[in-house]
Amino acid sequence: MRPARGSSWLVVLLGAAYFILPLVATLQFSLQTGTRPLFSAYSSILTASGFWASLGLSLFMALAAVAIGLLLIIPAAYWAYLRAPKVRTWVEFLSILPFVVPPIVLVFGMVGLYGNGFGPLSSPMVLILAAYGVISMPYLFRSIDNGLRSVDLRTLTQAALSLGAGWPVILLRIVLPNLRTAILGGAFLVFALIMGEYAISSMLGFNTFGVYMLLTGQTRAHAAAALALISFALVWVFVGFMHAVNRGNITFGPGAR
Amino acid sequence: MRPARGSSWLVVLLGAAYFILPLVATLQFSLQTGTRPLFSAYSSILTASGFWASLGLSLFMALAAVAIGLLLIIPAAYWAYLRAPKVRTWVEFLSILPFVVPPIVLVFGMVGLYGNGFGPLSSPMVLILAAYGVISMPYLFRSIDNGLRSVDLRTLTQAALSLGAGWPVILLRIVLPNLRTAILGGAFLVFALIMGEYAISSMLGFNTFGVYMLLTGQTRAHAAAALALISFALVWVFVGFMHAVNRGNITFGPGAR
Amino acid sequence: MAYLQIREIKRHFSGHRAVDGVTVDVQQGEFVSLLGPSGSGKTTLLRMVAGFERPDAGTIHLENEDITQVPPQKRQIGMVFQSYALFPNLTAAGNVAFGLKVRKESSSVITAHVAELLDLVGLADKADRYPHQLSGGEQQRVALARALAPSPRVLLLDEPLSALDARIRLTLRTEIRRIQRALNITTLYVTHDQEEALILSDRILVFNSGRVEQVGRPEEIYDHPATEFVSSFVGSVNQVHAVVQSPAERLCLVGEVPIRVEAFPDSAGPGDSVVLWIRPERMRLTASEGANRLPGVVEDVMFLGPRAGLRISSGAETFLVEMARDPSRPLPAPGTAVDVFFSTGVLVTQPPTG
Amino acid sequence: MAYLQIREIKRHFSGHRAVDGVTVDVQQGEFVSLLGPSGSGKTTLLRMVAGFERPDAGTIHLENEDITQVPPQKRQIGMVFQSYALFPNLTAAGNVAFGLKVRKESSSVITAHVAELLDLVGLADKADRYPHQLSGGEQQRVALARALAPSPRVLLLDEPLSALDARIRLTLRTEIRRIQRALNITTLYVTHDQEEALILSDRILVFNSGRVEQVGRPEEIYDHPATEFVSSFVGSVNQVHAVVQSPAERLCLVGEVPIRVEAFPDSAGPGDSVVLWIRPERMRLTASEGANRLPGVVEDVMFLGPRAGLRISSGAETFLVEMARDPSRPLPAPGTAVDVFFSTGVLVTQPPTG
Repeated sequence: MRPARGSSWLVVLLGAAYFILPLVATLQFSLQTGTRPLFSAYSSILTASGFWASLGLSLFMALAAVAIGLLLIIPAAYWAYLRAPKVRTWVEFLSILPFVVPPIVLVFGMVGLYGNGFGPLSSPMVLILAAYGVISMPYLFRSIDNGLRSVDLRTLTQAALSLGAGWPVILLRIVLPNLRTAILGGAFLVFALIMGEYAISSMLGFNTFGVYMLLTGQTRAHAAAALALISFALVWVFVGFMHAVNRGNITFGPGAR
Repeated sequence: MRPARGSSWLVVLLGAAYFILPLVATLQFSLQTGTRPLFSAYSSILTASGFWASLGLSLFMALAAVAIGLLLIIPAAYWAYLRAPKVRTWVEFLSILPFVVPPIVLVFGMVGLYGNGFGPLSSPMVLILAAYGVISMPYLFRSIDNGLRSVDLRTLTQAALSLGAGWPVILLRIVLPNLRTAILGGAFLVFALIMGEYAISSMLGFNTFGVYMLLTGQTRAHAAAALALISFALVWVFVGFMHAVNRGNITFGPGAR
Repeated sequence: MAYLQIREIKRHFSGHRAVDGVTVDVQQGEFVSLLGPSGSGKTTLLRMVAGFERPDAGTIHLENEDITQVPPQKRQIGMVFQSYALFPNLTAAGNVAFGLKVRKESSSVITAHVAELLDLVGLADKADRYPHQLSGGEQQRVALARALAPSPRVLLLDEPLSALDARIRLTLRTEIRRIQRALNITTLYVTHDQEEALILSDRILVFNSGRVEQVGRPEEIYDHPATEFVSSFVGSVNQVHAVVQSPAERLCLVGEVPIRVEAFPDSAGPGDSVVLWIRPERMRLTASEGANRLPGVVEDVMFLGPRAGLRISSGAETFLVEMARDPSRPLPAPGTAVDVFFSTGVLVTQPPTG
Repeated sequence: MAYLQIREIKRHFSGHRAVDGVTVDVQQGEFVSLLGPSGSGKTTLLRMVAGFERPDAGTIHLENEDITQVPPQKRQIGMVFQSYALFPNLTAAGNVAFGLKVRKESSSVITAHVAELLDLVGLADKADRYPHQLSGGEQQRVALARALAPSPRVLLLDEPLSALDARIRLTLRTEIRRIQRALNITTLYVTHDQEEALILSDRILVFNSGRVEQVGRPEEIYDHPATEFVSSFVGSVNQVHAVVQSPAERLCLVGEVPIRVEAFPDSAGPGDSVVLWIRPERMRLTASEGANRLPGVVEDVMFLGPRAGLRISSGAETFLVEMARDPSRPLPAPGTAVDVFFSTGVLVTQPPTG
């Protein structure tokens, strides 16, 4: 049942090294400031106006994409799950498409729609949020689908129906509370993904955090390394916050537990 | 149990439209060739030398990344799964890191290692394959972890042990055959991801398919749209191939069924 | 007109007929079990009564109202699931209150009714526990209270005991019986366990391959099984092979031993093979007047707690004899020659030809 | 020295003592059941014998060899799992052959032995089926054949019947008994079903909270339970409350009725409360010499197939009387006054104070 202890720890160490060495190297690089003060790379970043503007933009977009994605995906995934296996195959197929259709195709397609003139739908902000919505779907769908499965929401739904509950009540009082961990997990992945996204925003001309990081990297290497570590820290602040919510240390409103 | 039929189909249609409209728009755009022949955008792509070179490079990298990832991840995921829940939390944490550490940090870290001189490890090809290995891990890990769970490989392993089988036999005769679908699914995602990857390869100076697509897009928009559709078709050829393997229509060697 | 009328219900899944024309009337307050092996259609029928599946053909009437097309949330039918299906985000009390809150009862009514129901299922002291803090048996008690809370017109139970330990199963089935009798609630109970069906039911429907093979009171089903399937599915039964000697005298031969029965199948003539279906507890080691006698040898002695079982061979035939066990009187040891006695009142069938 | 020796085995999981010092000797060819409620440590002990868990303390010896630290693949111990755990990528024959191929047997030996084993479990005609093409009962038969194939020194079965339908359970437990007797293989069998343990075992270990409460032959466990727990876990038992009247005369009062027993607990004095533990089948409606008599009223009549149960109340006490059922003689109807008789040989305990 148990492989030898030694080999176990070797695997853990190798895995950790593979992931953590780049971080350490980045940290070291960001502190190699030659004659200037030790944290000069960090202070120069935090005082740059472009930093705060791009960070704010990416935060807004990430939160908007999470919100849009959840609104669309939770009902769709729930409905597909109840109708399984008839409909599920199709929805799973749709949810994998964004992996298969590269973001670049997506942008071209959207620019194509834009060129043909779709009125208010053609604003770049609508386009980029739509694109983010699409790329976040597979993550949200898989996360929520796993959540639905792990608490057997099909039987819970039948139980609620047999007690006379209608669909809105079931969604609010049974589905959402029992999917909280799954929703938070999916939202976190999407949030991290969009905070670091570069290709789509650069093509649509948005100066997001990812674009700002890459531009900084091309001009000021040490500052870029510092920036990368700051973004890493930001994501972890967000993770910590979500964990606190999920453990119930922070609650929203009287309904949450 | 069943929401009204009408609303069901509305959801499917909306979902399909959301994903398929960009494709249709891209197709339309690639055919808007003005005075030139209808498929001129396609023929100009297929005859360009850069196209085949970049496609070959990306194909090689995608296959190499899949191979490296599988060699590392299958034993690690299996081992973590058997040791659950003690070790699993840690491995899951490690497997999420690539989502959290943006690719840009990764590249900076690797360039940092390079700058400090690590001998043969600092070749750009080693760097980019290492980076691809890292970004593909979460996809492979999740896919394989789900596979392990869905056939309850823990009990199957115990059954094999009680029959006197050693670890190599269990891995080859029990684990791999029962993970085939999961491995193929994960490999497919990684393959599609790396075929479209842009940020890392452009920073490390590789002219991959993704970089070629973006450069084309900046100069020849119609050709880029055609290129995007070609890449889409390529991925589907790959999917079809994998399905054929999984259904047993194509077999490798005498051991496969 | 019956309280719940099920008429010619059919349902198929991808070519396979899950329920193939079932008709049954259930009276108000009656406890009816749907008994059969897995895949025999009993759960599918229950789910159609609940409204989770729609029949391909046939109708379901409840209190003279056609509910065949009514959605489940409008049927006022309570359901208890094999997997308990308690809402994990609500306490025991919260689960029981759910159906009452949906009906917008006043909170004082809800509090009182929930307390009453938790008391009924013996969990008054565990109202504030979450499902994961309760044992399987306790969870199923909460699920029962929850299903009863909105005063459903019919209570459906889908193998409610089969996920539980053997010991808890015995306790909880007694509880279910007591509560059903106390509330006099019309109940359909799905089970694959004939003992549960026999002890709980007013009437039993025996399912086989999507059809009802027999309907009747437990005693009727057990003592007068209509078919071979019912005979072997409900209770144990020995199949003893015999050859007809004289249909007029109702005599056949088991090996060399003449055995008298009450009736042969009409088509059985002299020399035909027949099967005698004899319950283990109807075979005895003590002689009684007019009984058949079959000499045999004890092969194995089985200890069943309050009872004992003997496996006895007689020529080519092997059968089981079951008897009340008296600790003070020893059982015959394996190898002992014994005479086995049984009455003429046994079911006789002809084995399928070929 | 015993074939399998388990000595002072302990194992805890995160502060909870799963197995708390179990010692037992198993003879070669013996069938020993580990019986207890879920969480009582029986499965953990079995998994330590298999080698899937390591004990915190204690030793396991098999054929005079200390196997406590031997990895499972080197123990030559076969295991059958509750979930069957057949390899889905292999046919029935492939599954059975697995353990033989691992030992690098020649292919002619493997083919012959696999055929023999599949024949033993009655699945000779399904050798080429994949697990998903077999029913649950058939899968478990294949799993049994697979575990037996490499001729293990000990066979472990972990609740092998509890995932199966009630009907299949009865058939398969007879098969397991037959095969174990035929091969004379040393067997440990984990179950929560006392009936399975009683019918199958040479000896039973009754588990409670990580400890063994009693070890003995099925008859000993059933007829002479060592503790209240064993008495109520193995078989049904009525608990009748009484007040000691005269310890010297061994007399107590149930309500107003004097009852004579064989012995009181040493600490019981006049006026103390005691509990009489009486098995339902040891209470009768027919008088016998020297028996106690308790008048009561029939509350409920339960049909149990070959047997019948009567719930009878006598003053504040309610108890169950179980008897063989004779279809030709009707049972007393609810409301009938009856006299219940039982012998003086009952277990008497004092209820926990407070």
